[in-house]
Parts: sequence; C-alpha cells; structure tokens
Amino acid sequence: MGEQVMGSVIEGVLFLFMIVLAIYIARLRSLFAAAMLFGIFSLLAAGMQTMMDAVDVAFTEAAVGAGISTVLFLGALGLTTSEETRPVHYRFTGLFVVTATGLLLAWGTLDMPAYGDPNAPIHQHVAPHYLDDSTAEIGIPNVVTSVLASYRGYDTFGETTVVLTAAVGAFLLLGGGALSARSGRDEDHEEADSSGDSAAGGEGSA
Amino acid sequence: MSELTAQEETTPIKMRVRETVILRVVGKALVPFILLFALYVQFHGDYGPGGGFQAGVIFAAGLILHALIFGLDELRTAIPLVVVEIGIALGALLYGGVGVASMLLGSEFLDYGVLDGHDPAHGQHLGILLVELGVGITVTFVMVAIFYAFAGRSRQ
Amino acid sequence: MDLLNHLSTHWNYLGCITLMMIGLYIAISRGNLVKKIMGVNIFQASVILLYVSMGKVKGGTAPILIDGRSDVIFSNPVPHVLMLTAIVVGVASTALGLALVVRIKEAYGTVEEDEIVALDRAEERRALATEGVESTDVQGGGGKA
Amino acid sequence: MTDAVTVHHAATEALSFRDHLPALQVLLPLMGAPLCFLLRKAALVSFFTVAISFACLAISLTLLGQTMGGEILIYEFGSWPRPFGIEYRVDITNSFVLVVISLVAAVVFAAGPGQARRSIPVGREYLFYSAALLCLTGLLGVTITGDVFNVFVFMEISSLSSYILIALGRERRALMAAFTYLIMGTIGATFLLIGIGLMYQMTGTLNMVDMAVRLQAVSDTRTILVAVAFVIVGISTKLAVFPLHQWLPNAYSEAPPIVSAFLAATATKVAYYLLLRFTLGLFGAALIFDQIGIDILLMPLSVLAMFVGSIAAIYQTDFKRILAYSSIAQIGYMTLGLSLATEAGVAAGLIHLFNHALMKGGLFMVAACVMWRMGSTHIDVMRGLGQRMPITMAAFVAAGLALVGVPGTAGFVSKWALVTAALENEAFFIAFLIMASSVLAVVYIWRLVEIVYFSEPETDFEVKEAPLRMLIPTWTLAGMTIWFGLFSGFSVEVAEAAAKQLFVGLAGAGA
Repeated sequence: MGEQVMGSVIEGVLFLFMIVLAIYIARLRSLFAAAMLFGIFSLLAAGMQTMMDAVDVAFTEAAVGAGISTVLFLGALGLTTSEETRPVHYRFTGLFVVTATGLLLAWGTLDMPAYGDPNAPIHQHVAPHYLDDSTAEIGIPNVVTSVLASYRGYDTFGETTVVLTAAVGAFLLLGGGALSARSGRDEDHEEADSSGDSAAGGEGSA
Repeated sequence: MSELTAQEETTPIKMRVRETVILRVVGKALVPFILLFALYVQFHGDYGPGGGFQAGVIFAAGLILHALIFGLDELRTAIPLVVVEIGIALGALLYGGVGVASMLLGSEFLDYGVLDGHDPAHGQHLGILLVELGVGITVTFVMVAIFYAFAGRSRQ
Repeated sequence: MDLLNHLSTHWNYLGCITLMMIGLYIAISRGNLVKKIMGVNIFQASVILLYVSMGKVKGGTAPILIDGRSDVIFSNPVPHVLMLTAIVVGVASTALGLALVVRIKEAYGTVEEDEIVALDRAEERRALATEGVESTDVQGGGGKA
Repeated sequence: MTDAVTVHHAATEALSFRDHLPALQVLLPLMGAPLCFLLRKAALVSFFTVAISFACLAISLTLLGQTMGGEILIYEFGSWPRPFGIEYRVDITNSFVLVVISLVAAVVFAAGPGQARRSIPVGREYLFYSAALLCLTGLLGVTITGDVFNVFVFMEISSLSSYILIALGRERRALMAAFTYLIMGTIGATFLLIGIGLMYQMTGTLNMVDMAVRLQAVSDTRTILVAVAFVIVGISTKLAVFPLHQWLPNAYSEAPPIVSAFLAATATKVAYYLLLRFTLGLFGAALIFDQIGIDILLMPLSVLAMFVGSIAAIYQTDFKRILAYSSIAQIGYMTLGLSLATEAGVAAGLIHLFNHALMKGGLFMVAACVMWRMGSTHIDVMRGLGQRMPITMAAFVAAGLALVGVPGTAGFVSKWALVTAALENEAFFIAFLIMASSVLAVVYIWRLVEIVYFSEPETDFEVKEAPLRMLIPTWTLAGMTIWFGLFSGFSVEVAEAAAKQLFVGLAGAGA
C-alpha cells in the first residue's frame, strides 16, 4: 500500500515537472535550449513509463526522445537558426481550439475506468490471452516482444517500412550527403532517358 | 586526417572536439562497448526489455559518436552510401523474407511456427530472432543515412 | 465532491491531457517551424503516456514472465507494443519534418511561418505585375518559370 | 442477415496462391520499395514499379470478383486467429476502393516521374519510385486491413511518402506545402490515434469486427462519444473536409503534377472509405446518425465545401490550383452522400469516389502534360493549346465535362445518383444546391476551354504534343470517364452493393 502511494507521489511530481517543462519549451525563444529541454522532457516521460511498467517503451523513449530526436533537432538547428525571431504572443484561436479539445477529452474521462483498475475492459479481453498462453505458443518470457514480433508482427513490419520511408525522404530531400551530390534543383541536371523525346521537358524553366 | 580539418569546421553541430585528446581517447574506448551493448540489446530482447529497434538506434548512436569525434569522412569510408542503402533494403527484405518463407511453407505470412516443422514454439523463437535482426539492420542504416543526409548538407 | 473523487482516480489521464494540449498549442500556434515540430513531438509523447496509463494495472509489474511464478500481476503489454510502433512513427515524421525545415531555410532564408508567407505573397505580386508586361512582349520560354 | 454472409476462412490445409491474394495485394509494393534500392537503374526500376502496380491491379480485380457476391475474405497474419493477430478483411466495399487505387497507380506510374525528375538527385530516380510504391502500399494497406491500429501504421506510411513526393515540386512553395501538410497530417493521425486508444480502452480489442460487436455495449459512454469525435476529426483532416482542408490546395498544386494526379485520385478516396468504415462499419448507423447526429453537422459543412471550393476555383489563375480547389468541392459531394444517412446517399458517395478518381486523375495528368511541354500550368501558357496539343486538350475537355456533370459522362452518373438520393430524403433544397454548385463548375471549366480553344497563343515557339508515355495514361483515365458515363452499370451496381453491406455494419456482418 505504502509503495503504491509512493509511486503515485513520484508520478505526480514527474507530471508536474513535465508540464512545467512543456510550458517552458513553448515560451523559450532559444531553440537550442528548447531542444535540450525537450530531451529532458523525453527522459522524464521515460521515467514515467517505467513507473507504469512499460520498460520497453521507456527504453525506446529514452533512446529516441533523448537520443535521436535531440541529435536531429541540434543537427537541423545547426543548419538553420537557433533563435526564434518572433516574440512569444498568444493566438486566441489556437488557445480556444486547444482548450475546447482538452475539455472534450477531460469530459470523456468521466466514463473511463479508474487509473490502474484491474477490472477495466482493456485487461479482460485479448491481453490475458497473451499473458497466459504466449509461453506455450511462443515460449519467450518478454510478452511485449512476443506480441510485437509475432502476434502483431505485421504492424512491426509496417513500422520498419515507416523507418525506411524516413530514409527515402532524407535521401530525396537532402541528398545522401555524398560529396558529389548536388542540390536537388540544379539547372544542369541532365534530362533522363526513358521517355523518348523528353528533351523539351525542361525548356519551360529556362 | 589533417586535410579534413577545414571541412570539419562546418559540421552542423560545430564541435571543435577533434582537438581534445581526452575525448578522442575516451571515444575510442567507448564506441566498441556501445556497439557491443547494442548487440546485447538486439539478442536479449526475448528475455528483457529491448529488441531490434532499440538495438538499431544504439548501434547507430555508436557509429555517429565515432563520426562526431573522428570525422564524418572516416565513417563514410568505412560505410559508404551504397552500403547504407543496401543495408536498409536488406533489413526490410529479411523481415519480409521470413514472412515469404512461411508462405512458401504453406502457411500465412509471418507464421513463424512453420519454420520448424517439428516444434512450432521453436519456429516462433527463430522467426522472432530473424525479424528482430531485420528491424535492427534497417534501423541502424536508416539512422546512419539520416545522419549522413544532415551532416553532408552543411558542406554544400 | 464527485469531481474530487474523479480527480483522485483519473488524475493520470488528466495530466496526459494537459500535456497533450500544451503540445498541440505549440504545434498550431507557434510560427517557428522547428518549434512546431517540437510541439507535435510533445503532443505525441503525451498520447504515448495516455496509452501506457491505460495499460497500467495497480500493483502490477512489467510484462516479462518469470518462470514458475503464477502469483504475479502483470500490466497490459498491448499498449506497450502499440506505443513502440507509435514512437518509431513519430521519430520518422520528425526526421522528415526537420529535413523539410532545412530545405525551407535554404530556399527562403528563414524558418518563420509569417516571413515565408510574406515572401510567397511578394512573389505572387511580382508575378502579377510582370504578367501585364509579358502579354505584350511575346517571346519564347513558356511564360512563368 | 448474418447467415447470408459466407466467410471464406483460409485455414488448416495448406494455402493455395489464391488464398494469399489479400496479403499479396499489399506485400508486392511493400517489398518492392526496398527492392528498388537494390535494382537502382532508372529504367529497370521504372519497369519494375509499373509491373508491380499492374500486378496489384490484377489482384484487386480478382478480389473484387471474389467478393462481388457478398463473400468476405479473411487473411490472418501469422495464422493468429481473431482477435489475437492482425487480419485482412476484404469485402465488396474495400475491394472496390482497392481497384480504384491500384487502377490509378498502374496508369499514373506508367507515366514516370515527369517533371519531378528535375528535383531528384542525379542518378537516384529509384528513390522516387520507392517513395511512390510506399505511398501505394500505405493506401492499399489502410483500405484492406481489418485492424484499427494497422490502419494507423499504414496511414503513416502513405502520409510520410506523400509528404516526400509533394516536396519534390519545382517551386520552393512545394516545400512549405509539404511541411504544412506534414504538421496537419501528423496532428490528424494523432487525433485518430487518441480515438483508437479510447475505443481500445473501452473494448479491449483492436480487431474491427470484434470491436464493432463490443462497442455496442458501451456506445452510450462519454468516452466512446469522445472517441467517435476524435476518429472523425482525425480522418476528416486526411479527407480535407471543409474547415480542415487548408493543406490541400497548396499540396496538390505545388506537388509535381504526376504526384498530384496520383494523390488527388487516391489519398482522399481512401480517407473517405475510412470515414465510411469507421462510422458505418465500426460505430454503426444507429450510433452516429440517431444518437450523435453527425449528419446534421456534416451536411452544412459539405454544402459549404461545395460552394467555397468551386468559387475559389473560379478565381484561380493556375490550372493545377483550379483542380485542387475543385477537389475540395468534390469531396463535399462525397461527404454530402454520407450526410444523407441513407443507403442511396452512401452509394452515391461511393460512385462519386470512383468517378472523381478517374476524372481528377485524368485532369491532373493533363496538367502534367502541359507542365512537361510548357514548364508551367499558369492559365496564360494554356492559351491556344487546343491547336498545339490537340490530343492532350481533347482529354482535358472529356474529363472537364465529366467534372461539370454533363450527361454521358461519369460525373453525370454520380451527380444524378446524389440528386436522386437527396430527393428520396425529400431534401429538395439540397438537390437544388447540388445543381447550383455544378453551374459553378461550368464557370471554371468553360473559362479554361475558352482559353485553350478560343484565344491566340501568347508565344510562337514550337510546341509539340506531350510524349506518348504521358499521353496514354492521360487518355486512359479521360477515356474511362466517358466509358463509365455511358456504361455506368458496373460502378453503380458495385457501389450500391457496397453501401448495402456498409449499412449492415461490421457488428451485423459477424464472423
């Protein structure tokens, strides 16, 4: 019992930190500082996820949020700018939309099962099968891995494809970073072959 | 290595770290362990937290750390762009290939149970190992690709 | 009283919703494109927390089975699986968004939305202004390149 | 009711090639995308892509043939039975949409990257084809799947690849268009994710059929009502329903015209299908129409979209922008069909989905041809093109007439169905508004016809007809708008059967 109260207190404090950080990120004009704070935000989220028993998610969140995302932000900031030039001002339409959405969601929580309720419908259907039968059907201890790679393995294939898409995007938009790569809009770009008489294709842009 | 210094100045994250001896020494010592840890995460995912994606991210982080300390070009000689592209494709194809294999063995896509004719649970285990490896390979090379794309951009 | 009662059992969800809305606000209201992406990231990270909250079972532990123990309560693994995918999808769109920002900076020289809109408007006006000239001055080149 | 539905379960005995067709529908382009990285040679990859898209078309036609009689095909990934694994569930509704997607893909991909070639790094055209295949994968995957979370994953594949493809446009504005779409699209997808999460929390399942059954017990909870709202807003962002349409005009007009042809003809259609699948299939007509009454909200929005889109199109000076704004109006017709809350209305929406895919695809292909030869699609460069590119412009007239809804074209068929459905509801004013907005379409199409045929060219340099590789796809699509206008039996029959099945709902369809 005492352990649970302790857990709730830690989660509450983490939440408060995260909310303060998010508001701070919204108001900061130094983008470098915001990127670093975002890394901390992700770490706190990872901590929170560990509190909620989602160790795999926490691991990934830490690696992605505090690792890759921060590196990406810093890399992009190095290539663009590190200061937001516009002063922070409030846009009331945005504020209105966000408040309305938030209130709607909060209203939706009224019929939700309580946090941690073991009798919630989510714990009664499908999930017990994974917990009870995956040992016999698959035989590895980490149920998250069983579900991820086998029961819902097709989603994971889709996920891998999403990552591949990101690489296609980075190559097409930024080039591969090869020393010989020229920027995408080069004018001396040779007109390619296949369509027969494509020579006139580029005329218009001259 | 010295002829690269001029280019290195323009790396996006303007790090003048190449001159610091401590960083180079520590980096050199650290990178193999990061890569080793990635392999542990990759293959221990069945028993504890972790798996292909996390392993891929950590592996790529090790490579990127190496590039930040010792220069982009060293990594690019070790892993040329073509290799990165082929690696991305092979990882995804390994995942899909396991699925196709189970199709050819007469079952549905990604039914690893048929990979071992006698013991479906063992087949499942093997299948999970292979697809996680596929994820790991693709994620590693994609992260390196994105790093190349961003880091290479500053030189143009 | 009811409200207090609700707060005591659902505070976690309400916390996630608060975070989500801050993220959403940054994404739709800030003019800086990098900031927008950060906002979307915070929004997604909070949705991930919301899902993970749903999977938590009071007194439960991480869903990694322990040999020979049947008395352990496990939290629900399914939201964890879904959110692993969602995190990956999120970082892929972040990478793509930032790649676009880099290109936008190169093309426009700025990453502030209102400046970009102003530049586009100016370009449009120039195009309109030259239109009159062009229609009298007939020559090759295919018009508005 | 449920007894009439025979479900084909591929199980126990070894599977034949035919049993794998639902999976192959998506797996071919899905595995083709990484293969493009290995093939590398532009000509080879181009051939490979076209071959895959034609194979997809063949598969989707087979699936449509199999499901036409009301049969439902189930494919369980990993052999995990419902609800533990992910399943593909093919019925007449989604096989119809699969045909639309793969048909447009096969035709448009055959034309090659067109002007987008200029934005692709030298010698790396295979990346373009890879992105195109990924986009096709995502759209097909979203349509065919029977799992709500799988919808999210494949929607993100198609979205991410379409942001990439849009950013390849030649002006710098394409980058900003792609970015705006990325932000709006990601927020929309996250809304959908929230909605899916809430539904999952109240039902404990992610399988659509299972969820539909279990939703009925909790459909009056506030959590589910909020979930419905979030799902609908999320999908509407992708569909560009009226107030959420801001990303569309820039995205479709700044993208390379070939990409616009593909996306305009497929992406919004898939979103419309999803809207139907979630509202009618998952939530059920009783919940969304009688209890929540989304038709009351959707109808004015659709009418507004019809008028705002068409009026904005009239004021544009760029051919592609005219088409993009007209898309908003056409999406209005489709959602209007849903808002009539009758089988006839939804059938009309589905007929329009099919017909609009053909005519918008054809019109954007015309824009691609113009862009290829003239380097721009500003209406001034189209002056006198009727004499200089007669074949292209004839295709424009055919598809343009269909857009207006002239009898004998596909557009007439869908508008007629829509008007009849409205009259059946005794919504005379709505029927009048449909006809009134068609007059607006006459205005912007006629203005273009006038420019193309009855004005002198601005420039006197030689303009050749577009290359055959682009002309054939253009005319395939434009020709089909006429064909399906004259012989509308196929599309109308399938759409009506699909609407009927949709109204039964997934919970009713059972199995």
